[in-house]
Amino acid sequence: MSTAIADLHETPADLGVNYLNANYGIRSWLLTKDHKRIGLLYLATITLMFFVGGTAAVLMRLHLIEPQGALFEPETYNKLFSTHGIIMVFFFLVPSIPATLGNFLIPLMIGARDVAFPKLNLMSWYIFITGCGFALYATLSGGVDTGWTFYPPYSSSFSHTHVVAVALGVFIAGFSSILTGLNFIVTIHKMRAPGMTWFRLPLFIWALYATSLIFVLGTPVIAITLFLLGLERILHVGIFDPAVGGDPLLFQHLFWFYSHPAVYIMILPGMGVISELITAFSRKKIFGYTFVAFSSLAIAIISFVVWGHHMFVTGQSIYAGLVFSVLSFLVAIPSAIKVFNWTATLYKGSISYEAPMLYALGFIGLFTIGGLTGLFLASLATDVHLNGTYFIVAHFHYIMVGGAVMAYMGGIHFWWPKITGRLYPDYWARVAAALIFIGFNLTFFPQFVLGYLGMPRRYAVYPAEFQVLNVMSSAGASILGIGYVIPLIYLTWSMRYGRAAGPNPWRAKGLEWTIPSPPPTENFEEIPIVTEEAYNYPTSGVASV
Amino acid sequence: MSEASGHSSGSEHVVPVSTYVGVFLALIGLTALTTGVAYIDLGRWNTVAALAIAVIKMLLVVLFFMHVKYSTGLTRIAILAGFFWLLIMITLTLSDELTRGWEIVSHGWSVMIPVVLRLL
Amino acid sequence: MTGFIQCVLSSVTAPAAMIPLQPPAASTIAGGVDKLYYVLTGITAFFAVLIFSIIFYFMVKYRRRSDDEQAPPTHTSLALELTWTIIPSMICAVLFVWASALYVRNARPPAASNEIFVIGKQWMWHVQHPEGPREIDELHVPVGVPVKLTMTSQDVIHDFYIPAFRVKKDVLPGRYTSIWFEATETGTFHLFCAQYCGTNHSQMIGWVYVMTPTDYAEWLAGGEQTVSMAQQGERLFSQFGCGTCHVSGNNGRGPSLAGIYGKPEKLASGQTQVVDEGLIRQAIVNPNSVRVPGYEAIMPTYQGQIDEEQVLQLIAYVKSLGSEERTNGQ
Amino acid sequence: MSELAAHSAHPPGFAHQFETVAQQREAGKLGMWVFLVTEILFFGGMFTAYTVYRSLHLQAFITGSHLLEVKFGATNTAVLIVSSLTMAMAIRSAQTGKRKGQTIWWLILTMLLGATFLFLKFRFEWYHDYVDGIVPGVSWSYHGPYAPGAELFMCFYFFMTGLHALHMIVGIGILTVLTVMTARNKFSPQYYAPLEISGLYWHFVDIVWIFLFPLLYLIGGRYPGS
Repeated sequence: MSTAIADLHETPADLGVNYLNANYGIRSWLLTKDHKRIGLLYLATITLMFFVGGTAAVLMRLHLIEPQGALFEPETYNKLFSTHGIIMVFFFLVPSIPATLGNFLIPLMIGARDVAFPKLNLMSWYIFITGCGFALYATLSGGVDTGWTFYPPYSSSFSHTHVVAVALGVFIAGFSSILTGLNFIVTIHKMRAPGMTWFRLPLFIWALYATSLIFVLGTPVIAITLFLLGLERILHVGIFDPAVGGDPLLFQHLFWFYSHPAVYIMILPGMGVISELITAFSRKKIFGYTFVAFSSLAIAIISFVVWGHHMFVTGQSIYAGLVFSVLSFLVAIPSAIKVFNWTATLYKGSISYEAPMLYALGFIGLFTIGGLTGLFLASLATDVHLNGTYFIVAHFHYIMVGGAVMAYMGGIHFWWPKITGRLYPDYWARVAAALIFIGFNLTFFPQFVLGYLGMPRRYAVYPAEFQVLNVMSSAGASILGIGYVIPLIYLTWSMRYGRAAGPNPWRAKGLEWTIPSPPPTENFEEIPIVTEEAYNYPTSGVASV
Repeated sequence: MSEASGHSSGSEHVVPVSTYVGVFLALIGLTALTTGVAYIDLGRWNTVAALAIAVIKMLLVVLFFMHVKYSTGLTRIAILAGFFWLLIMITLTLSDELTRGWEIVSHGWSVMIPVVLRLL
Repeated sequence: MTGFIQCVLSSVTAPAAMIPLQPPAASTIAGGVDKLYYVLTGITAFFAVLIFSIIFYFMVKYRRRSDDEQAPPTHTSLALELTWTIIPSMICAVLFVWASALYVRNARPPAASNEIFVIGKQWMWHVQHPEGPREIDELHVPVGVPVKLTMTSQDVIHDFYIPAFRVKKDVLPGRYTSIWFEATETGTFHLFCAQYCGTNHSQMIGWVYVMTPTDYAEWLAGGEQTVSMAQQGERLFSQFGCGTCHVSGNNGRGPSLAGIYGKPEKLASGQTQVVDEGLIRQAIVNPNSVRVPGYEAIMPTYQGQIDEEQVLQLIAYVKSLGSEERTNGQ
Repeated sequence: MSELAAHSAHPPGFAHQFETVAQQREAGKLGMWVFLVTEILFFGGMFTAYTVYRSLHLQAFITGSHLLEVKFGATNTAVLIVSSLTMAMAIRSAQTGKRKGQTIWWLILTMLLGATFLFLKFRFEWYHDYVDGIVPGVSWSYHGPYAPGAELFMCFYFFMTGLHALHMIVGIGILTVLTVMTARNKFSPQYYAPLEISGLYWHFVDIVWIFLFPLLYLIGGRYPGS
């Protein structure tokens, strides 16, 4: 293994034959079975979806500058927040880190030539873009106004919008998740390089393994639930319709059986990324490896038994509420363990502040707030007041944007030199990271206050006394928007003009940093034999595993 | 042809035809049994019997036709996880659906006692 | 857009007092919820500040000074791991018990509550007082008296939310849910729909007027509608011909309804259920599902012929039968 | 690709990302098992809904169940069990390297049994239900006691058996491909993984029916007065 790389700090004029230039043409991409190229196909797709969903968000925030609504009719506003939620949750956040970085990195990190089922992997992408197609078609041809939660009987019997098309899109995209999760589970079980034992795996792999469990165990349920909803809407039969003895709350149970764990689909891979970033930029072995690893599994498992906390005020039985409340508190513990272990890793580290590290530190701060405000919602008595208000909106954006998206951005920046072989301008990257952090807090912190004041979510117009906080939030959103556009520009720029990165620009540990950037199509000239644990810093300046 | 288990390709255990036929006959017998039992009045035990027989039939298929009897622990864990998660879904959903009519029995902390007792 | 600029300016320049931080607290429930809320805020602030300061301290103290600098190896510590597992667990345990006890108390209406009925429909709140008055998007209640709202929806799921009282509950079609509160000060408070219910969800709002008991009594008497819900129900009872079968005594083709409210009833399905609003509603819209043994399944469903308001009036009538006819019968 | 030369004499079907044939085989089997776990939860969502409604409307579900004819359910159960046996025999004959004709015949027999199941289901059950007016949302003319609950039951009956039938159709498609592959000598005692993992799928579909039969046809018993 240590013989493979001659000189890491040479910056070659051309990047050699690699997975990007091994062959050319649109066919070579659309028919690729290379996990790295499939990762990039996902990257392109979800970036498009991110900006579609983001546009909806910006329009919503602009609209809410005035209490009576500045721009749209309520009907349009309702479609905007539904589109925003559906696109961001099902077509950006759920696939974000797993499908892009996961696809790209899992084989590299465990020392494999590809995932276990490359054809299936490509098929997953085609399934995903089919789902995207349905969602975009529905959005462009009039939109949907049910919210991303599709609660019947509104969605099944009352809405006049494209519910079926969108539900079908989500249903289809769900199979992409299932197959991706399946692929990852088998890959991690069966494709590890010799010597790569479970406890030598990078924590990113543990996190993605836990995520894949949720993909596999949760996604089928949302699929069947939306299937039933679609049939109810098309055939006018009552599955969830109280008129024939159906129970609309049953839909909510089945929906949240997936959709609460789905929150962890979004955040767990982010936690994995953070473990990589913290260790790389403090050149320190992770503090409490086994605790961080097992807390990922614990989160994945516990996440399946807490869904009822979304239903404390829906007419769910009080007794079920009590059970779900105690279980919800339980899921806070492994998350807390992670935060404390990351913090402890910094102790006596050699900490540097390149852009990915800024994202990682931002993640810890925002995730901490997001997690702690979750306690308000696990507590039954306060949840009654806060449920359905902007407090919820603020809380889950701290987790999903402050957490998952920050981690995604950090991960993209960290592995960008590996993916493209080139460096991006670090100055601009730091500026963007700072803008995103500031803009994010300005957008969402006032929403905690709004929620406590009692402003319900999904309101196209609102009482005038809430205006100041709403305007602050909208101002923050515009900063946030700019923060997200800047990376799009300089990352695109760097693909052509960036300096060559070399195999290991961060002097980080991990098998992916032992091979050239960009990696060759077959990843490893020879399958490595792993002899040491993950994050075995200090490095001697040259990566050797 | 001898058994293929010795091959380097890792071919697995070949189940004797007699086992397959035995399992098959058991399955047919159990189908007849479950149908027959439905015509006898056992009260609520009809449901229990029907489900118990279905579980036995499933086990026969899983263990012999699907070779789980000869497979690794990983396979078994995967199957158990599937059923365990199904159980989670059914149990916790019913914990709401079946307790909605319950009176709120008590004030204060002691409310937890009946919850634990009734749900365990 | 000028409004926007003004607002940005004012939000920057205005004193903090311009930004409200706390909703009015105007019910007996609000105080307890707020106390828990502040403790939670304190816990959040404590841990956030703790973690931020530690990180910030490490960031400065252990910043990389040269490109080749290396860090010493990491030593794990089981004691630390256990500490930060056990302390959060204990905090969570305390929070759970506190919040749950409070919640259960807040969920249980006192026995002597004034009852008011609420029907949600796209996109208005329809309120009916037992004494007769009805109102739309307004709710008049007396101060210092526990009030129980029994709520249902005519179409989709709504949610009845009074922030100042810290009470909220979904309003479901085909079912009754309820909340209760006891207002502690007179005044006017927001009433919101907090479950997305379609196009004009954000206009499904209104006001709660908390009045002194005398004002309230005056208001009740001053309405045009002077016929009580039970009387309206009685009218419906004869209009739909319910009395043909449901006669008092055991000779009718249907069971007698006198005095059944609040009593446990054994059903044909073998279950025993207390006769409450939900069960009576069920008996009207889906009679066979709650059939009483000894009577044939001959009652037709009234679903589609009767709206939620009328169901509530019939329920009020059946409830009113409780004492009267029972004493007559005996 | 150069290092692949080191692995000489790979059997057909060996994929480049694997190091050994055994690894590929195990990966394939694990993949299928994980897929079946997702199927458990896919059907599981419906079983959960069914369980909830059955416990809330037992009498109505019994009424609905009695609209179905046990003889078709029982016959179809038997048909599927036979098809599971023939599927197992098909794999066994590939595993032991019998003449390929034998494998093909077992496969064709399995497909025919699957088709028999579908024929019975559609022709003698669904079609008659349609004629009798007990298909919710399409033709519904049942107005006996517990009609709304019975309609709910029939919804579940059609969704569950429909989804199951869809899986059967997919299974028959897979078997067709396998038959062609067998005919083209793709399999040997060293390499028959596609047969094996498809067999797992076929048996799984059988298991789903093993539960659907009592849950849909036998609820609350069939004895007089039930």
